[in-house]
Amino acid sequence: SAPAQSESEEPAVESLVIDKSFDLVTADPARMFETTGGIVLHAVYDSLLTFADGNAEEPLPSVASEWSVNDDATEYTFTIRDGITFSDGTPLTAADVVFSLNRVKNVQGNGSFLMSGLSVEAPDDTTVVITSEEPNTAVPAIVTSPTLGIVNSALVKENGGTDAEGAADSDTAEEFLNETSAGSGPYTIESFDTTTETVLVANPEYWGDAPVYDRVVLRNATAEAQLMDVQSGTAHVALDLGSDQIAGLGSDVIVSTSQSPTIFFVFLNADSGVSEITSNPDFREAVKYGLDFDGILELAGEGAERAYGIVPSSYLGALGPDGAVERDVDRATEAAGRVGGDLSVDLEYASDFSSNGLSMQPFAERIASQLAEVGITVNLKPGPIATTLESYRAGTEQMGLWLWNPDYPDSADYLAFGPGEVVGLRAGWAAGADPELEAVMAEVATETDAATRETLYQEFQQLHNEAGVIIPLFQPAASVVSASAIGEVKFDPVFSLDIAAIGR
Amino acid sequence: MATLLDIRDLHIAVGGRALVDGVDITVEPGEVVGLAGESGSGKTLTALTALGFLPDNATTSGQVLLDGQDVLSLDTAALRRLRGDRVAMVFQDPMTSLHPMLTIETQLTEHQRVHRGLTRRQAREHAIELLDRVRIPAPHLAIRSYPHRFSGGMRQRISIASALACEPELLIADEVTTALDVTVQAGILNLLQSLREELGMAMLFITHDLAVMNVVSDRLYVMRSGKVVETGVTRDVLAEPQHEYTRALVDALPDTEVAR
Amino acid sequence: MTALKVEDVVVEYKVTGRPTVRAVDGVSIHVEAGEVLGLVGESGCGKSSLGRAIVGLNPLDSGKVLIDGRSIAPLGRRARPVADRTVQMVFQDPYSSLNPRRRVGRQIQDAVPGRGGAARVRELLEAVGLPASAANRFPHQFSGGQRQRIAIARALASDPRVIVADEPVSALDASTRLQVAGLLSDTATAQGVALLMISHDLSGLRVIADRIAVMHFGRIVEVAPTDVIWAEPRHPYTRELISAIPRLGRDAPMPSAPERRGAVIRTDEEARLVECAPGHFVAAEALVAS
Amino acid sequence: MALFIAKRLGAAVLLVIGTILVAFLLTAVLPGDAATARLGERAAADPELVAAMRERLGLDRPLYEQFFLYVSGVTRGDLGESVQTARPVMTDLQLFGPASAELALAATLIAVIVGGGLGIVAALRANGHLDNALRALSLGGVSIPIFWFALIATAIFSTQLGWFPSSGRLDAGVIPPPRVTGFYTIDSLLAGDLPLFWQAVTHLILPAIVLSAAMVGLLMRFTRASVLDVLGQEYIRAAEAKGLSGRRVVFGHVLRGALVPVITVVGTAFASLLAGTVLVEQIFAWPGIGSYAYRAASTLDLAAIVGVTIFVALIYIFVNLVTDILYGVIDPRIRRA
Amino acid sequence: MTVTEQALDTVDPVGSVDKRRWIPRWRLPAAWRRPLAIVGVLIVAFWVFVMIFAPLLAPYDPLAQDSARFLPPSPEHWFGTDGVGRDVLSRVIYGARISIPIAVMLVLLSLVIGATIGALSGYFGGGVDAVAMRVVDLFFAFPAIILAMAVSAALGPSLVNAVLAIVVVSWPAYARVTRSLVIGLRDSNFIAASRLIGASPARTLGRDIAPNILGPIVVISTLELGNAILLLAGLSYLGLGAVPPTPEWGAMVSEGSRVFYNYWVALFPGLAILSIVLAFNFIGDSLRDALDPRTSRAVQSMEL
Ligand SMILES: Nc1ncnc2c1ncn2[C@@H]1O[C@H](COP(=O)(O)OP(=O)(O)OP(=O)(O)O)[C@@H](O)[C@H]1O
Ligand SMILES: Nc1ncnc2c1ncn2[C@@H]1O[C@H](COP(=O)(O)OP(=O)(O)OP(=O)(O)O)[C@@H](O)[C@H]1O
Ligand SMILES: [Mg+2]
Ligand SMILES: [Mg+2]
Repeated sequence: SAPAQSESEEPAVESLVIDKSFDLVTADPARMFETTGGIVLHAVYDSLLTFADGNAEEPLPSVASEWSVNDDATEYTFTIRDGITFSDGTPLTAADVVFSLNRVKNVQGNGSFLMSGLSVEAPDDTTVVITSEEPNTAVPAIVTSPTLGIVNSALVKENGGTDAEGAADSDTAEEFLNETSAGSGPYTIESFDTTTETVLVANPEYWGDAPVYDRVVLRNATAEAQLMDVQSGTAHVALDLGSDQIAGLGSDVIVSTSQSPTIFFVFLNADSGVSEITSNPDFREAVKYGLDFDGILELAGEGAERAYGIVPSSYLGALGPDGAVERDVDRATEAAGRVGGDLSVDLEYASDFSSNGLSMQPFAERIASQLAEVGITVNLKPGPIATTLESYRAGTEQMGLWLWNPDYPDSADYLAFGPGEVVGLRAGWAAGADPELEAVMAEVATETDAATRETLYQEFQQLHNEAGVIIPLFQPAASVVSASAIGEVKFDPVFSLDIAAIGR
Repeated sequence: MATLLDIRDLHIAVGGRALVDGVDITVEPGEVVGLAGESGSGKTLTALTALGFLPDNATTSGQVLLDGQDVLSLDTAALRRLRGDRVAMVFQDPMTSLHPMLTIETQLTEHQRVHRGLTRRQAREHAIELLDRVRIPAPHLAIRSYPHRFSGGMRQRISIASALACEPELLIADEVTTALDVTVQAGILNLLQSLREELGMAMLFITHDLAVMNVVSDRLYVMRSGKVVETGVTRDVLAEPQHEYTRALVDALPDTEVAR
Repeated sequence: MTALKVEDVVVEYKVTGRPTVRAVDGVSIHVEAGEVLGLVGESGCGKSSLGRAIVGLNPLDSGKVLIDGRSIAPLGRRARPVADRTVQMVFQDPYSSLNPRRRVGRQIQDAVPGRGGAARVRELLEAVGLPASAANRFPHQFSGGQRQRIAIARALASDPRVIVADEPVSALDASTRLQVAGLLSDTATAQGVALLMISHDLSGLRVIADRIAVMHFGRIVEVAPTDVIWAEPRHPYTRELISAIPRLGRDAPMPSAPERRGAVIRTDEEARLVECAPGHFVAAEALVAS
Repeated sequence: MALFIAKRLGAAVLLVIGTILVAFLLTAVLPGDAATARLGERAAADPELVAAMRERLGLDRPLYEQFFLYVSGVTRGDLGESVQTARPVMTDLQLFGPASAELALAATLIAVIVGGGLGIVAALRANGHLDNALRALSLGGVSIPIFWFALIATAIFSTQLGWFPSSGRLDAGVIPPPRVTGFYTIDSLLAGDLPLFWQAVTHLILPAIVLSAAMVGLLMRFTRASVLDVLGQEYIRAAEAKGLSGRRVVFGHVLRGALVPVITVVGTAFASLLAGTVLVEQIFAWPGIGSYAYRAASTLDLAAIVGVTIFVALIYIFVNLVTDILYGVIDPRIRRA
Repeated sequence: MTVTEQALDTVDPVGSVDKRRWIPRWRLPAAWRRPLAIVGVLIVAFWVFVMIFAPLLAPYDPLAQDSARFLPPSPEHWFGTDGVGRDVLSRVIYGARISIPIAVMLVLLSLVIGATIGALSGYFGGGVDAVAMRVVDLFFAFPAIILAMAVSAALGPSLVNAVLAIVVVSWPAYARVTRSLVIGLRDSNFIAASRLIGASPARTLGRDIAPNILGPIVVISTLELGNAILLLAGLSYLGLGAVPPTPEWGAMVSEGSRVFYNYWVALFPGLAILSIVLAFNFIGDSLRDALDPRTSRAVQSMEL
């Protein structure tokens, strides 16, 4: 646990102002599944387990003081910590946990899939048992999610909440939760607004170490505005600055850069119904060898790293540089020639969206420029995220440039990139398209041994890279810029930002 | 009696073009002097100099003496004291010479208060009196209205009332009846006649209508291309024009000598 | 046959939010071929409204306009049929009645029926006292009087039976008025065209009109041969008009100003025209009063 | 007057219905799907969840049915629920409307003072060097790309000089004054909180100046033209001939006469400012209708798009009505009995 | 010379033009403001030259990403390089090939649609007019940028779609002005005279009205050229117009705005927009001054 913080330490500012480009939708944990929401709700609601100090591998106790798992990873038992109360003083019990988790499952929100295949029970007031239909080693990582934050069941029920089946229609607590918080975390919500700013104040009832800043303001600002804000001192912390922007900052700020688990990738639709060209393996080869990954990485700025496989570098089974594809213009040109005809394809991407201070556009431009050198014409097709997301999800894009943020910090999340899975399907990669790969996926899903899993994940990625339908490009650096008075603020690989940890 | 207005060898040129070209005009106190001539002959330009108005970028020479004082060399403040007080002007078009968005009261009183130092109340009472004098019915009501409520003839009367407010020594009437019907014109001409008799002011009356000129003015100057071509007692000049230009003008008129 | 016959014409203006204005209130007049009828009256009495109604520019609210016994359709947005082109108009303002962007010759030629109008244009220009070379110039290259001549030429070009001239000379300089008015009446008479000459200047009409109609608040109050009107006006309004005209001469009196009155409302009976002498018609009210 | 206003209101209702119709037709041709747009990565892959969302948003009904449902909602003051904020659109409009209105009004105020003032000066000095300089300046105002101007202004005045804050309506986390008008400047004054008022003003100045650039130029030229026009009127010459002082002639006579056309411009320009705040609000993180509309358009937030459209149309109609009434006040000729 | 002609020649055609307006002659500005107009023409000429000879003038390929990123202005790269290592100067030069022709096309399209509808509606009046003007009102009340954003979002961002979007929002203005110009003329005496001698509506509109409203329309179009460039740039700035890697000025400013201390990326394209828009406005404004005050009022009313 965190080192004890001396009570006398004076916070540098009265209200800590954090600039973030909002993707805030709701403050109801059961319905929340966005980055900004995660930052806010991680500070307001405690989950069974948590991660801390930038470590994304080892879940730590939180509401659960300890936990155990059976051998085939199907049953997890959590012991509820004694003496936790919600911000209104009500004690937190196992019933609250069951209510919270079931509610997530039944309101059918964006994060409900976390609970798919899981069921929860409370044999007694201090014990919670989560059972999985299939062996599932990701459960401890999953239960750290702020979506699975523990709410005050009595209070939520009072205000229209329910965890029963059909909660999608009958649960009406969202409005209440958007105004008042019903959690046990270090902060409570003072005001919540999805478009301008959201203000948190310290929870006096918090069971753990009190946070340094009593009041935290999270403001919605574009990266451009954030840059101006941190320079002019309007904001103390800025979360979405890219390396290009950081490069020009003055000396009165501290930049903390670390690895982000986000993966930028392009895919070449494998469905010949969508494109005869991109579904051609020769074309995939041409693209794979036609791309200059270092040239692309350059645009991502300092601190970014090439993604050698789809699993991010800090996760179990991530690939290293061995056997990485290097640019080979001749080979690419030759492969392109084998495809023949007019090699003109559309590359779609979202133009009004950026992550880690990076927008898609320069990458799209560079990809187009590089592939032009091997005889492939790439027409850029940007669009607002709302429209492009639709064609992406419908699997109708010939080529797409997208990114993936982990839903929970476990390599299992990346199986989504396999044939027949969520992302695979978007790339026109139907189930059965690559039996060898799919066999590895099936195996790793139920494997409980960490070492075996590691090799299986590596194998999965090697096969994945060979197939070449989805080409991982890079992992950007995640930078947090803070005013020197505040001290360094670290990026959190799981929650993006752990507000309560600032200043510690 | 000293000459009231004495214009001596006035030249006005704009951009090298001579618009007024050596004009001499005198107006004695109480006298009605006519200024006739075709359009563009420089009548208005000449008359405006008595108020100190000159076209922008004009080069001038000569003198415009008002009671012996040269108007053209006065500074702005002195000019302002003169305008509306000693010399007043009534314009041709009654439809455009009153401000459409100001009440009659404002337009009749503001210069009284400036020149005469009257209170609002005094100025107002005087204005009502003036309206009555120019035969505007119900003057105490009229004073609160805006110009658009009045017909052309009435507006011209109001303009005249405004010009008379400070009892000027010289009234310049620039084609004051040209835009009006004959019957209305007759009313205005009669009014001016009686006002002149009452107040004893001098008048510089501009018109190109020689018949009107004939009945209104004592003396006449006929202008053509910026020059005075003929001058004399009005009725003499018009009955027996000496200059061929004047004769051509007279001949162009329809013959109205018919007994009733 | 009477070239222009106007029977009981009424013209009203309906403006939303205001009372309807009856600008022409049951007017009947006629003009023979080659005759010049002068129409006088004070500003706003409805002269232009009547004139425009005759040529079809204003719709009639009731009554009839007959040209050679044939009634004329109001000018809609469609092209006017050839048969109706027998009535033409000369407008007051010579600056707005000619298209500033087209050569004078072309504008006249448009009006000439049939093809090959160039010779005819020359002929017309000469008839109004302009050189043939004028055809190639634009309107702004002419003086007001010259433009009015062009307008007259254009009106004559379609071989009209009737010309309505609405204050054709009042915008002109005093020195040219008489010439242009004379030209208009002379050519009309020479070509056997009926001319309705609208003016507010009774003295100007005196020289050229054969007969004069006096209009007052939308009605005709007196019609008589010109000399008769001047010598023996019967209607009080006509008398006022005449006595308000300033005159030349050593002993010309100050014109007399009539008492101003508000709008006169006449009953049909009062307004009925009565023939008080051969060819001299006057509103019945005048006879009662005297 | 009553008839006149009633007519205007009638036209307004028609306009609003027309606006809704157009907005609906537009959203019908949009290829995006508001339901999936609202769902997360995983959830969007689940057809069941998508169907549930469509039903919730009423997207499963035929378009005409949606239209009538919507219109009947509008009559009850219900503009539907925004996807992006998960709040009733009405609430959003009440929240963001005043922010934009405050900005637009401030810009208008600047434009009236600066543009109007300079326009008068230019007219009085017509054709002089000053006039030429002002004319170039006014054309510059109309010609400057507003987004570029905003960037440069913030870079210089906030980042480099630090004179003005670069974003938002108040400093972060500052609690807004109790809501009366929704205008922070006015509300803070009403609350008697001067420091807060000052803060609101400093936040307002920069975006308002940027937003007003085009309007300043426009107004300068209109005022100049209008004043020149009036200066040429005989009644001004008459006022001068009465011996009034120059100041009196200008302020008492010229301005009075020049006001009507200027008011028209101010009115129309104000109405178009509201819709045109998109770029400025984006750059200054001003939580107003403009950025709301932008997000609505890019997230296919149908209810919000239509709501904003109606809102802007209503403002347009309202402003026109106000200017019409103002005409009457200023120009007695237009006044009705 | 005939006698009448001699008499006529004594009349000063100017003096009798419009007696009521003798005073304006004292104050009205000289019609053609030469200095600004000349500056405007020079700038436009400059840009047209740049547009035509872009390949000769540009030092680099505007699409080539072969320089280092974010190089500040230097003798090699006068305007520096952008975020993917392209020469900003070359892109600004090639940008002229996008903005200017598109603005011209845009204005022509809106003009043809708007003027046709406006002219017919103004000339015929009545029901057609009422309906057309309600539609125009609707488009006026409809927030233009939202409409444009929606059109762009619906059809996907591209220059063609941005042009369509702008046409959709800009034709009503032309319709309104044309209509008011036509209404101002349709009851004028020379139209009446030409109709009395049998001119058909087509002839009236084409021969009598069109040449007389051409002046104001040309002025408006010139002024609107500037506006069109601004609108297009604005849409591109929002990512709804030009598609990368097209060197469009608005899009370039947008790229540069992300990193303002690399000021050159946004500064120069912004200056390019400003200069050409300013030039069109200089010309249009000077032309407008040369117009009759009545028509110039109609022109002004459009700029709102
Ligand atoms: N500000 C000015 N600049 C240049 N020329 C002018 C100016 N004002 C008047 N003029 C010219 O001066 C000449 C005389 O003008 P003025 O107005 O004095 O004539 P007028 O005799 O009053 O004619 P009208 O009967 O038409 O009123 C005209 O040719 C006119 O065009
Ligand atoms: N288009 C119109 N709409 C409403 N009222 C009109 C219209 N045209 C004329 N009037 C009114 O009809 C009446 C007659 O107008 P008309 O123009 O026929 O008079 P007029 O005798 O020709 O006057 P003037 O001598 O001034 O030309 C006037 O009261 C006028 O105000
Ligand atoms: Mg004059
Ligand atoms: Mg008339």
